[in-house]
Amino acid sequence: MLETFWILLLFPLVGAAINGIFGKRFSPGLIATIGCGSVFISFAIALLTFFELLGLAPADRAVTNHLFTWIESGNFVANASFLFDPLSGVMILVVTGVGFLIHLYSVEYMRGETGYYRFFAYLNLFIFMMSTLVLADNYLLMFVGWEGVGLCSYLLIGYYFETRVAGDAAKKAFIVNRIGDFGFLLGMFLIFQTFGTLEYHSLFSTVAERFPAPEIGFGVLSGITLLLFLGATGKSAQIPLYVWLPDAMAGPTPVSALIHAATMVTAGVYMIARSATLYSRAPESMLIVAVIGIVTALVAALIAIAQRDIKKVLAYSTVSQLGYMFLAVGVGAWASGIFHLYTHAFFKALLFLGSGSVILAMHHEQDMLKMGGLKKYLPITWATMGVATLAIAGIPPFAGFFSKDEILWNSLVSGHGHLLLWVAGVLVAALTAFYMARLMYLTFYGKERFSHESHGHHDDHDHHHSGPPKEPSLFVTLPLMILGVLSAIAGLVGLPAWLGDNRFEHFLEPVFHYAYTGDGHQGEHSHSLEIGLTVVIVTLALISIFLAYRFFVKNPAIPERIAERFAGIHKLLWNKFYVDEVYDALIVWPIERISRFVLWKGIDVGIIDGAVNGVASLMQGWSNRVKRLQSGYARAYASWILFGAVLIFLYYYLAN
Amino acid sequence: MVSTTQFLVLGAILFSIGTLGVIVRRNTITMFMSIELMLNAVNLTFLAFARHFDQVDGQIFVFFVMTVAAAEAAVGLALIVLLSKRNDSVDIDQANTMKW
Amino acid sequence: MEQLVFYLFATIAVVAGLVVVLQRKAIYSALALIVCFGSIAVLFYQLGAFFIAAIQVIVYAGAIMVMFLFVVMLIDPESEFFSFNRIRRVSVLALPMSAVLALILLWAMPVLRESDTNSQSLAQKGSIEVIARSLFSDYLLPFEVTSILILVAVLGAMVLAKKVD
Amino acid sequence: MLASENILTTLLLIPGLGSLILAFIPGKNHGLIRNLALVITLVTFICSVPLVLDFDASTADMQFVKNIEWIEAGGFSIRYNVGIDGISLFLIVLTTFLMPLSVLGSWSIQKNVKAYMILMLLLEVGMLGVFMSLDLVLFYFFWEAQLIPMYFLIGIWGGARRIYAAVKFFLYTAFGSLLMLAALIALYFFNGGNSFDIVQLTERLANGAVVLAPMAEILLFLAFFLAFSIKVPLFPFHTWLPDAHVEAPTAGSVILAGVLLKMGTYGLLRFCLPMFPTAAVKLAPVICVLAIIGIIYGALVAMVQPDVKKLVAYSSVSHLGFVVLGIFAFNMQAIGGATYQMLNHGISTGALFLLVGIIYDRRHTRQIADFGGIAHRMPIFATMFLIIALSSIGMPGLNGFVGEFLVLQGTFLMSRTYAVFAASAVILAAIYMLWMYQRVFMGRIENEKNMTLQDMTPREIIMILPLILMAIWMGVASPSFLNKMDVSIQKVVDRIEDVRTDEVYRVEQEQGDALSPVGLMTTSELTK
Repeated sequence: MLETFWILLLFPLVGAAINGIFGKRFSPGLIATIGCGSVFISFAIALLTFFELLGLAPADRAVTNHLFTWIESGNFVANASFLFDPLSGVMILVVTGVGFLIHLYSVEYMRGETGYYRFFAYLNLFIFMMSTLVLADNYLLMFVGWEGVGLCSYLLIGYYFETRVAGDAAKKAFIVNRIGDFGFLLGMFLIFQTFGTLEYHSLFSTVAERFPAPEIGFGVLSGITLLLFLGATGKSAQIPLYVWLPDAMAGPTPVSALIHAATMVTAGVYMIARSATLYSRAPESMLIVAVIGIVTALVAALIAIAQRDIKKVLAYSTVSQLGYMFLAVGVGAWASGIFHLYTHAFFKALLFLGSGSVILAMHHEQDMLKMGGLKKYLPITWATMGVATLAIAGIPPFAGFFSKDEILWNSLVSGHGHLLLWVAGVLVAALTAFYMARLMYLTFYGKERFSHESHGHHDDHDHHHSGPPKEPSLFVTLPLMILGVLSAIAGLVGLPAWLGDNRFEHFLEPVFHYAYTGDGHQGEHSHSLEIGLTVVIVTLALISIFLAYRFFVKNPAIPERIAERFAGIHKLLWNKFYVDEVYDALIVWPIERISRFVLWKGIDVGIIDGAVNGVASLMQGWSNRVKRLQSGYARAYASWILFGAVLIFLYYYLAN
Repeated sequence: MVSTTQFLVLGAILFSIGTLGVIVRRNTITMFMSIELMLNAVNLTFLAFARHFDQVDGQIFVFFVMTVAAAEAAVGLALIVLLSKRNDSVDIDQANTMKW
Repeated sequence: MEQLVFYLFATIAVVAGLVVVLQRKAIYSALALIVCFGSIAVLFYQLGAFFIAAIQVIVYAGAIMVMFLFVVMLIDPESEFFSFNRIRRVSVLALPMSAVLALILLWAMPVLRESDTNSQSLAQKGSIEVIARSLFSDYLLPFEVTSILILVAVLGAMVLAKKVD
Repeated sequence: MLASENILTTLLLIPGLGSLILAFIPGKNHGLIRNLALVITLVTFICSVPLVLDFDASTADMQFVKNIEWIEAGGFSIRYNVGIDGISLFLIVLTTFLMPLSVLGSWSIQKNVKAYMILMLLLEVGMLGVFMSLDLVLFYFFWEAQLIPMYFLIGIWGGARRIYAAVKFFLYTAFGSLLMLAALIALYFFNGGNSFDIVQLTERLANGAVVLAPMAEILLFLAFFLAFSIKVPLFPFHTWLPDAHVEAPTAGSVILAGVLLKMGTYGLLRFCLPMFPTAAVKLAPVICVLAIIGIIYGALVAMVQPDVKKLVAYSSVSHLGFVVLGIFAFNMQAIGGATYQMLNHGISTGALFLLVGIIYDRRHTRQIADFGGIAHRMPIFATMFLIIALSSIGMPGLNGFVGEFLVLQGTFLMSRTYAVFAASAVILAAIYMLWMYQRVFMGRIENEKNMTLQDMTPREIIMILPLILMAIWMGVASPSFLNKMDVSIQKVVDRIEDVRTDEVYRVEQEQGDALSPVGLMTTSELTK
């Protein structure tokens, strides 16, 4: 499979094409079979390839499939060729694996929708684009996937295009992403100008050659990395471009799970890890990445606490977790970042799918204050989501614990680490445990705050039965259970140093071969310090969960009192720090107004056309005056002729 | 012998008189006659030069001018008749539709 | 003698010309014009253009002017008063401008050396034969074209005259 | 099939004679006239295919050349001299490719179909002639000749303000071309009154056989440049474009955007750069800034347009800004990208206008506010529109991206600042296109009239599908196009490089090496 692993890209593409073009006439069963089947085949191929890769010596674990030359002009060449190495291997497994489960989930979740075929076509297209992104062997091809997933995200967020919210959210997502892509593009230009290639391998070896040590101050590498990072903030919803992700929840829940939690939004992290060679030589950028990451994590976690919409909480949670990943890569812990990406994909996808299951059971009610006590109705959902919550909260031995622990440890001890980063990271961990516990308690515990009658706000979705909430079918619960198991055990591949060997990190090591690791401080610290810090973090998380239990189960009045007491802060958090409003007032509104009134009505119609038409009317004005000579009186004409003749004679007479 | 210059002076005077007539008269027919007068003034000049340079071409030219004048008179007078029927007048100022 | 004849007929021509322009009645103008043409014909003769002089009398004073008279009689134009009311500004200028024109033409008169005047062959030059020879050799094409012109003019006149209502 | 030297002439003759045939068909027979026009344009297209197949990509010389006497008087010689190189090859194919589609897009024309189709065919002759002429006078002849059919197409079959638009279009263009005419004649005399042969003239200017004084070169450059930049149109000469587009019938807009605008950029590449490289290098900063203003300005103004067609028209201003910027960035990527972008713009904007025409035929309005939610009623239409819109905003995998990317990268090599500003259009393009898409296609159907909309008919699908396939092909397999252009573009770039090196040398001589002049820096940056 290693020689032809690229064919795994074909299946989703073909699936998308078939469903997209002919799907309207297909039965739902056929559509679902094509949709899920194509992704499953891709997953199987990815798995096969992955195991073949494992059979190779670590240094040889990078296989390229060259397909054709895509763009060639002068000394610029971009190939359509794909790379399978440990990093892209992990990514493609996550993408196709989680992707397949979510496809499976959608079979039931989306049943009865009018655009069933459309949905699966988009979803398949997304898998294709995402695979392109992670398998590309050069930045330009990665950019194809990068934009492609943005497009699919646009299509899928706007899936319910008849609602205005969905349309707005889709557009916002795409445009904000485009701002990031602007940076990505410029980053690529700068790479090409400086190093003459966009192909990973030759680029990284050139960089390692030309920059044996990190650059001092703000140089070209810092420029490149910051521009690329701008792209990453767009795609991965970091400050300042995170605003689109919460809105993106207007899309169907499986989409939120796949695109806006597990895969697409992690592309930025993947990209930075991929560019480790560049970043590790640009300490200034590293610092910025880490700071942005942790600030985003903190801000998003704070906002998440005050949200009532179950999917909004998860969305901000995603932003926050992504911040963690950026913190990781920002401190040079590339493998830890990818490790968290990998575990996060499982538990966050699970959380979204679980919330989807809840939403389905609640007839499309998303407000957590109108839920409660669902545990007895949705046991499987409750159990799996519980696992995921423990995982994201960082409770051992669930997956999130290992990855988060790695990140926090590295943020303290790595060459780029700092105590402040660690403190903030721990704070975020505690907040995460708190808001996730809040979500669980509000949803599954306490009083039932809903009636058993119809809750449907959306009449057109009212194909589900009214009555008490009940667990959806196996199509929904099976993916939940599989993801639940994965959320529980996936972390075991990356045990911390004091527990054994971090196999995940070692596996990824060849990818970061060219990354600069000169002055790392790792290994100087004792295991006892690491264990001690871990205990602190876990304890904090447990305390947070307990607090949440007190607040939202034992004594529901407390949060209300707190909210009243700190009304200002609560309002600020509830309104997400007014970032959308600020962007609107500072950027969107002025641009729109200036374009309309200054550029179009002012310059275009006013000045330029005004000048042109002004010349014309000037001409007209003059001819209006001059035309009076054309009086219609023949004698006047004759006089003019005479006058002219006299003038001519005079001229000749005087000239001689 | 009468000098060429004398003829030319006469021609100039006649021409100017004709011009004056074309401009000040409103009667189309009189205007027409003034034009004929101008043509004759020119003919006179032609012939004067023909004699002066001892060439026959001047006379030929006068011949042509006369032919054209005849043709012009035929069409022009037809037009005048037409105009007078339409406007009930030969006043040139009443035929002022040829303008912007 | 020649000078006398010249001045006599030149004066008649100028006076008649003035009458043409200044006379209020078109019929008088026409008659004055005939007189003018006649005296000009004499001057033509004096210039040695015998054939042209003959044509002047026959065609101009005869044919064309008769046509004018016919038209004058046909439409009986009302008497005209000098009035500048319609196009005052232009007409006011007409007289001075005509005067200026005349002055310029006189001033600009080429100074001709009279000795150059070649009048020996006047009789030959003015003879019909000389003209005919030239007309039917060098000027054959314009001559023929002229015939078409006249044909067209005749047709045009007929069409125009006929076309009323 | 055809002797290679006669292919180009055949291409001119088919639509030319075709229009003659149409002239003899009774005007009431609409169906026959339409079908015949379609067949004629299709045959033209088929005849242009051998150009691509037989094109020799290894030489920058003119190919398929036919050079015969046309007007000869003494030493004065105007020749019928046609031929193509890598730059004009695809523009010709683009023209023949778009024509049948625009004829298909004119099915809804009811008024005087015969005259319409005849004018369309004559327009094709004019456009093809511009791209293949190798004689200055012949070029000028075709340049002006295509103006007249277009004028009538807008003026007769246009919208409410068609007269204003047609006259504006005509005057703008004619103003430019008169300056060009003067420059053509001047060139003829600078060339020693020898010939109007473009290739020969370019060579003689390049090898120093004809030397222009610096001022003369700048003036000649400006005369040509003004003519072309009005046609392009470059900011601030662009205001004729929105009016002409909005008022023109669908096919008129397609041709106008798809081909006519390319004549301007083609002219820049064929005349301004190779003939007056020094002036081009000197004036490039100004031109680049104008192009960038056009890019951003066009996008911003497009954003707030209430009329779909006007939006697309302003987006053309933006896209063509990219082309001009690429041309004046003077390197392989940028000029290659610019040439590619010309084709892309022809495909995607042509398709956009056809699509707008489809909806206009149904609703007789183009106001965005009149639509909304029509994706419900017209899913195929919505999908096709989206694909084309994405191609227009440079989605990777579709054609627009390749051109835009190359242009921006080439520009980046020349000047980072320019590239940063130009690249911001990437964002703006997404905004105006998607915003419009959202308002037209998404949401609920608010307007009762939109409830009865019918989706695309087979004819309309056939009309759009080739463009979509082309957009995908050009987005994926760009080398099949770029490789054929490479050598010809290289020749232009080399010419500019020669001048730039000379210039640097001169500056070095004058200034010694006390200060490093700006020109030196750019060149050293390039050679790095």
